[in-house]
Amino acid sequence: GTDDTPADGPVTVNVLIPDSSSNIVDPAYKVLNPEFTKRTGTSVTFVKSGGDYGAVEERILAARIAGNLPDAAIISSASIRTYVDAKLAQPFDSLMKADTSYDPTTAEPSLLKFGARDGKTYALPLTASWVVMYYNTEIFKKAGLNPDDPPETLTELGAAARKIVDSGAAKHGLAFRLSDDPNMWRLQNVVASGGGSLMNDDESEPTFDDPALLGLVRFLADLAKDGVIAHYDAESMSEAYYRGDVGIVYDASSGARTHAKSANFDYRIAPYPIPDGGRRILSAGGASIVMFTDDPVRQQAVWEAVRELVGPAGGAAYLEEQGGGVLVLDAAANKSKAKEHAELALKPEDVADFAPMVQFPGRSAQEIWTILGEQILAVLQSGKDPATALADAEAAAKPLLP
Amino acid sequence: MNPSVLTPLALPKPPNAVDVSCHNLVKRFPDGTVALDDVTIECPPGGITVLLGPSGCGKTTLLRCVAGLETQTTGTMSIGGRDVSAVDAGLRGVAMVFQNHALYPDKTAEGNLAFPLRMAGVPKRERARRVAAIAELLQIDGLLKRRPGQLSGGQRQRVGIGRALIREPDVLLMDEPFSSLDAELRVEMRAEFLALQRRLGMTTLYVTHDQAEALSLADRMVVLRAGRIEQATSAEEMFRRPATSFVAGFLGGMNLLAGTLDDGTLRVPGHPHGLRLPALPANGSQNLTLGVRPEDLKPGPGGPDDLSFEITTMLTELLGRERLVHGHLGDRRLKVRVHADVPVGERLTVHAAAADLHLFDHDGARLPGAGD
Amino acid sequence: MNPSVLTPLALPKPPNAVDVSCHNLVKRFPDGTVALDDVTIECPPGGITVLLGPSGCGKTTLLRCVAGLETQTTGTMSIGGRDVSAVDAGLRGVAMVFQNHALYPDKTAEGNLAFPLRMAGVPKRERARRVAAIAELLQIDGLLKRRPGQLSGGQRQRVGIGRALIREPDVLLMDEPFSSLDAELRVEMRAEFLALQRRLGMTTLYVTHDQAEALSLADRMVVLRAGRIEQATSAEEMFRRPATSFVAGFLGGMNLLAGTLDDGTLRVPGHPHGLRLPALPANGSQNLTLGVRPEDLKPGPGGPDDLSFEITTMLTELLGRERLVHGHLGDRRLKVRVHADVPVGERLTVHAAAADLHLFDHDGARLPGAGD
Amino acid sequence: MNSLHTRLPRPHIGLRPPPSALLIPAYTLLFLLIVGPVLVVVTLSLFDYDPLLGAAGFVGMDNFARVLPSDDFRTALVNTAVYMLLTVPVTLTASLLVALGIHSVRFGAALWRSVYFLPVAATLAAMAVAWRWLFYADSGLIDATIGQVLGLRDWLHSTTLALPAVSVVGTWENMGFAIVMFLAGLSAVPPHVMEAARLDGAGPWNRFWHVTWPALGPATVFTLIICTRNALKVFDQVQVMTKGGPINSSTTLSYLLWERGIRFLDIGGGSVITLMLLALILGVTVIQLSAVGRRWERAGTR
Amino acid sequence: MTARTVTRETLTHLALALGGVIILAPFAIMVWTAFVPERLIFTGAGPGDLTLENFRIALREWDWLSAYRTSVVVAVITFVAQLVTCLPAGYVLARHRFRGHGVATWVMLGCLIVPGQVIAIPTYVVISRVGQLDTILALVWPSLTSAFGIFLFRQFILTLPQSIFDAARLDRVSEFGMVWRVVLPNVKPAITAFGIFSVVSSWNDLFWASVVLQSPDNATVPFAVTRFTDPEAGIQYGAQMAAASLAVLPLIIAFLVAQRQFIRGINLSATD
Ligand SMILES: Nc1ncnc2c1ncn2[C@@H]1O[C@H](COP(=O)(O)OP(=O)(O)OP(=O)(O)O)[C@@H](O)[C@H]1O
Ligand SMILES: Nc1ncnc2c1ncn2[C@@H]1O[C@H](COP(=O)(O)OP(=O)(O)OP(=O)(O)O)[C@@H](O)[C@H]1O
Ligand SMILES: [Mg+2]
Ligand SMILES: [Mg+2]
Repeated sequence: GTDDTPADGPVTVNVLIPDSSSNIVDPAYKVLNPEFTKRTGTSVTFVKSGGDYGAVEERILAARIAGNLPDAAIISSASIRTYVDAKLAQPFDSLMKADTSYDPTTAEPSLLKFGARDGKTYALPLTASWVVMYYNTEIFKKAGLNPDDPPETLTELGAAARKIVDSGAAKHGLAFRLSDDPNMWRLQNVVASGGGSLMNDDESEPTFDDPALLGLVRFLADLAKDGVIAHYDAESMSEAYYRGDVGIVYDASSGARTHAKSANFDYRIAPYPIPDGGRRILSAGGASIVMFTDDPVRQQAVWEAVRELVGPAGGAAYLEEQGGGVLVLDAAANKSKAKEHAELALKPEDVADFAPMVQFPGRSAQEIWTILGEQILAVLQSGKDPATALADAEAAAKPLLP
Repeated sequence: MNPSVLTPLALPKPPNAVDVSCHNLVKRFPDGTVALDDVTIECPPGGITVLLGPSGCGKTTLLRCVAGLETQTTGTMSIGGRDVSAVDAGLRGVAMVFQNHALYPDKTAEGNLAFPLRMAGVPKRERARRVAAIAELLQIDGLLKRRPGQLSGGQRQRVGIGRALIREPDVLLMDEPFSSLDAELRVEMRAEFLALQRRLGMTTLYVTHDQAEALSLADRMVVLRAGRIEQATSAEEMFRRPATSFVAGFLGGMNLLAGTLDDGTLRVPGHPHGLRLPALPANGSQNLTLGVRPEDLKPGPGGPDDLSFEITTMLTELLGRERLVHGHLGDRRLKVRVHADVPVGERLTVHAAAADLHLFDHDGARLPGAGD
Repeated sequence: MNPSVLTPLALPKPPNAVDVSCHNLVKRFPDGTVALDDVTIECPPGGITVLLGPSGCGKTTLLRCVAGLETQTTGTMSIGGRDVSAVDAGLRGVAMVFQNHALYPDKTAEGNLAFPLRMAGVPKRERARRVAAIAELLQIDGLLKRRPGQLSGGQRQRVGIGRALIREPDVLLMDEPFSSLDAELRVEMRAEFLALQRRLGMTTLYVTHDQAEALSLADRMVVLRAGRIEQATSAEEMFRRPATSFVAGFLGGMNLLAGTLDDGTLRVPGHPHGLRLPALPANGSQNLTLGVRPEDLKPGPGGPDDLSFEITTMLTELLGRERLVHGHLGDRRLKVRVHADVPVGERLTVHAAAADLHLFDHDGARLPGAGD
Repeated sequence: MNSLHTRLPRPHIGLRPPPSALLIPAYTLLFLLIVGPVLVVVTLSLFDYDPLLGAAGFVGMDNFARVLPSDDFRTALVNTAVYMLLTVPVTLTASLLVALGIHSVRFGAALWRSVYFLPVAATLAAMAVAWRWLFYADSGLIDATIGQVLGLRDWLHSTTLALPAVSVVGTWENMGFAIVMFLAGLSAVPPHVMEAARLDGAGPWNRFWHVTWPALGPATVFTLIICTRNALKVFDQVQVMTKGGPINSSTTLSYLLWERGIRFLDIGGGSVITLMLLALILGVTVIQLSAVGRRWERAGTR
Repeated sequence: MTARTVTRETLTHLALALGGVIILAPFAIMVWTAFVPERLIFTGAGPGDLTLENFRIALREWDWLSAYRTSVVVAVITFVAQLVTCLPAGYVLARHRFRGHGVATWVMLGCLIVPGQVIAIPTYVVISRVGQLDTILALVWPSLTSAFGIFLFRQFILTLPQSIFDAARLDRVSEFGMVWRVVLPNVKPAITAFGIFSVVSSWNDLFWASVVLQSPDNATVPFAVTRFTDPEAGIQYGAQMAAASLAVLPLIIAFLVAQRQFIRGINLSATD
């Protein structure tokens, strides 16, 4: 704790939360408890959004219009840029610096980068999850595949998926979430691992003509044509997988708990297959906290809460809640769970390479993602030419940039 | 057969006239009210059976049971010799004029009239013809395009009558069909109805509160009282020889003087002298009720064989040509129909012929005697 | 003042009796029907004005206009000397007995009766007392817990009457209030109502089709015909000297014989000989209508000053003690009231006193003459 | 009679507040709660408003020129119309039949009322999951039954069948509502007229057509207009079942307006769609009222 | 009962049962799933596998009592406020003609068609400006009156016989009394129907509640149902279905109680 106890009673700050995501909010409830308030003089009121990250964003929008933004909010790490661009998110740097008892070096450096823009830290990640491959070993065996030797490249993945379908082991070889995947998380990862990017270097414009992207779309289209791949949205993807109708899914590491509970078959987790010749890059997802208040007293109180969340106590709580399916900012905590991370196909060198997702600039980011998703789906579902589709997406996206 | 209607209208019954009868009908409503209590009626086929009785005695309920709109609690019903106790209302071949008209609120008068014909699959032109005919008969031909809400009470009632008649049903139930019509129209309608009924020979059950109507229409007359049948006979017979004091009082508003018989004199409470009866009942009953109609009491002392007594006049009512004088005899009130005006609060001597006197015993049952 | 009611009941009007009057009332319905056409009526304060007229002539419409339920197209209305043409129905101090009862279907008989008192803020106990009293008066005390749907037609009507009376309103509008009651009860109710009305002195507008009721209640009698006033005067006067042939025919069902006058003889179409009139109208009108009431026609040739003629009988109807004989004279139908039965299809000579004859001109207006 | 002697206080002959005063509470609230906010939205359609930056600029009809010709808008318009045509007639007919059935049975009406009420009560979020399972490709109940007959499969992931799938859910949801309405309407059918019709020889069909149907008029108009409105502004069902997909194939106007106005932070564009949606519903309502509404309503008005 | 009616009754029940199966299918899935262990949800479970575990989770993770309390309070306030405002308005629109009648009717129809999402933000701005966020008032505010209710009552009041209004006017019932003493008792089935929709929609409304609610103590029942969905980790189906079952339970009970009002108690035949 800090030395300076506030003079006149506890300061109460509002933190907007995606309250349907118990994985994210429950540890926060647990850590920011009465004892914390007693110790720091900061009390936190959680403002329920009634849903997930999307609901949080709607609430921020309404509150922004009404002029009563919460003091802080837990948002998807992918959306940080939107609030930074809109100059709503306040930097933590001075608070961090002023807090002598806080040692930034205890933080995972790669994670600390998530909220960094223009040399300032606008957000701190609470959790970071990564994409892994879940596969149904029973289906693998039925298809004559070796569960101990899962596919590592797209070529291998394609072959395995085809084999699953051809052998009749399952209806589909692979499910790949596209349509409602915020910021095209899975797609971004594979493209990045293929050495590509969805944005240019100064992160000002989309680059949908990226060869890695085109390659991936072609790859998916090939599989889709033969029915090897299906289920492009979250619920259908996991439900089909749990039913045993799909052999392989790309899914979040933080879902490991749910998989363990819901899958009534033997499955394994492996690093996700990447384009041939590429290098696996982990563009992380997860939750971050941003601060909106510019009142110094409240900022200080927010910082108290944030520090608790991203510090050892919070870190431990998150890792506990998610069964090791995430990384937290506190490096020491991550170390203590290293074994579980390994089981989730995360190697130590991956941690160093953790990168934030890209986000398009300005307020139309979501629209651009949607355009891209729809164009790719058009390729997969209606056989549109991949290059044309991506060109169309880029053309449609351009006018939406600030 | 109605003995009073001896005109060309009284055609022989068409061969297809059906009989309607109820046996031991009991109707108990869910709240426990017994509206019909063991009613047995035989309606002459092709004739008109008039139901009379005080308000709430069960007339409507009886019609509704016959129609099948109400299910009797016990008892059976037959129409045309067939037991219809469990037959659906629509299949009994019965038409009804409802006390509250029950018109289709969204249909014009024309639509209401044509409805039963449409249901019977009568072709359009034929329908139009018959609607026009019945509307003319009922004098509503100018109103055919109006909806019930735009009609007066009497006009609605006539539409309701027309709707029932237009089908020329086997059995016709009429619940106070002319109650909202003015006297003139009522007489006209009654005559038209009678002509139609005689021509088509539908067996009719007819509820009315109008004595003239009852007497002029009834082939058979039934008086109900609190759900039970009080008397059932021809109109003439019932009027001439009411079986009970209740019927006597109800039909034609007979004056009823209850008293005790003492040596040929009827002692009436509150009256110093008794009434010397010109004829005595056969059996020696002590508690008697003497009945005499207002129109059978005439002013003046009368002859030696007449009953004669004095009343004190209280109030006179104009009835048209005549006046109804209310008076009292001891504690009893009675009414006299006279032609001239009489002063109020004075004494008036009246007399009645022995043949016009009716005697009833303690329980109200007719005693054979004078009037017979 | 009703000249025929000269009893202790005819108390002096209470001082608070209000007058009701309508001036040049016109009511045109949206579909163009003119239900009232320039009606002007003055109702005697505290008295009973009886409205008569054929079905559809506008009686109900007039009452509804007075009540404020219908807005007149033009014309004004005043109650108690104040112009109420634009006053809300609830504020006119008017109560009404509706032709169709209009009970609250969800409330019991008791609830219906008590409702106006509740609205007036009468305390509960007082309410109960008055409901009990009026229910007893109307003989529905045993039925207070029933809903309208569980009551007979006559019972509903009585609840409707009670609901209007219980408020003891300044102005009472009654639309055929006793039409569903049997004759006996109707007479009783009429007497009770008259007593109450005389005591409370509410100005009453009363629609009825019952001639006896009209004559016995009317302080003033108004005959409407197709939305216009045909005659408005006292009951006795109207009966004795109907102003038009329409009133004559309507009230008491006078026989009307239209013909042309030819040298003191009325020639009736289809009749070979004419009728020799005992008295001639003052002016020399050529097209005449002769009126004579069925009860004023007596069998037999009569005296030299009497009008006498022969009819052919067609049909007889039992009216109770008397019979109504329908016959024809040339092309005209007429009715005769007789005491004995007469054979049908035969000739019957009848006569009438000169004083009982009424003459009307071509347009139906009364001609001074014989009957006057 | 003697007990009737106390007279009531005389009413004052005078004026009362007009009956329309009773509208004041409701209409004050309507203006505050709905009309006012709608006017704000209408105004916003003329602005380019960036809610995050808080910057607004008047752009006149630019938003209209941008949104109205767009493919998204056209698709959503067509989808909305198709959705309405798919749901409203089925909902009304089926609900009326069910309500008549429930109304006609002597025993068990309470049971059936409850059964058909359940969908109304259940939370859509949970029901959406269940429906997704029913629509699950090949092994879901719908593919296994109707799908086998019609040869249709995997409705939710088909660009042609996703909208029909959503309309199945919409129909199912609205049926409970319509049934409840019709059941309430059936209690207004005058029983004595029904009896007259029975005696007039009208069979069940004619009794329905000539007595029940006219008496149901106002309830039918209500149900028709509400069901149409629900169909034209359908949002929840789309969001939980398909999120407008696949590829906009089930995006309705209401979904598009949410997506544009909220998710894409395009307040001006969203307002334009809002306006169009309101105009559309109002137009359809006017057409319905003038085509059948007045007539049906009058039939049941007493 | 004749053989004919027995047959007809049986056929009707059969038809209703057939429709009922379709109607109930999703509902049955919900209830069934609530009792199935998470692991078996997708691969099938028999009666022997059923468990209360999902309910245990749902009950543990959520303060149901407080949520029920808030939801009941909101539902009751909403219903009463809507009834109090809509019934008079519906009555006036149905039975009176006055200047502006047409306008009033069209305003009502116009308000009827506005989706809640459209006006959420302006309304939110107002509520937050007056500092009423996170209060019961904020929760009920947009539903204090309802164009739907006005329209519904108008339609049902149209079917009442005019004569009872005439009678009541002469009985000196004020317009206000007309609504509560004459209309109310005669439109009970309509009020029941309206009550069902009013209560159900406020009970199940998550959208507006999620806009204005802040503190967990005020959360309403639907929050409990969405609680088991995570954008990344997925849905806990069993717990969600158990929560959904718990959410709907009070509504079913309330409906069974309200059912009575549907039984025809009013015989309008006493008047034309
Ligand atoms: N709403 C209406 N629209 C059009 N015409 C109407 C309307 N109401 C009544 N009428 C017509 O106005 C005339 C007068 O009707 P009213 O009800 O006053 O007659 P009434 O004298 O009471 O007749 P009844 O003795 O049959 O009750 C009738 O011809 C009737 O058809
Ligand atoms: N649904 C019902 N429930 C209970 N009692 C009823 C019901 N319907 C009628 N009654 C009662 O049954 C008795 C007979 O009613 P009914 O209608 O047959 O009388 P009515 O002879 O037609 O009388 P009116 O001449 O007044 O029309 C009455 O006392 C009435 O109150
Ligand atoms: Mg009756
Ligand atoms: Mg009338």
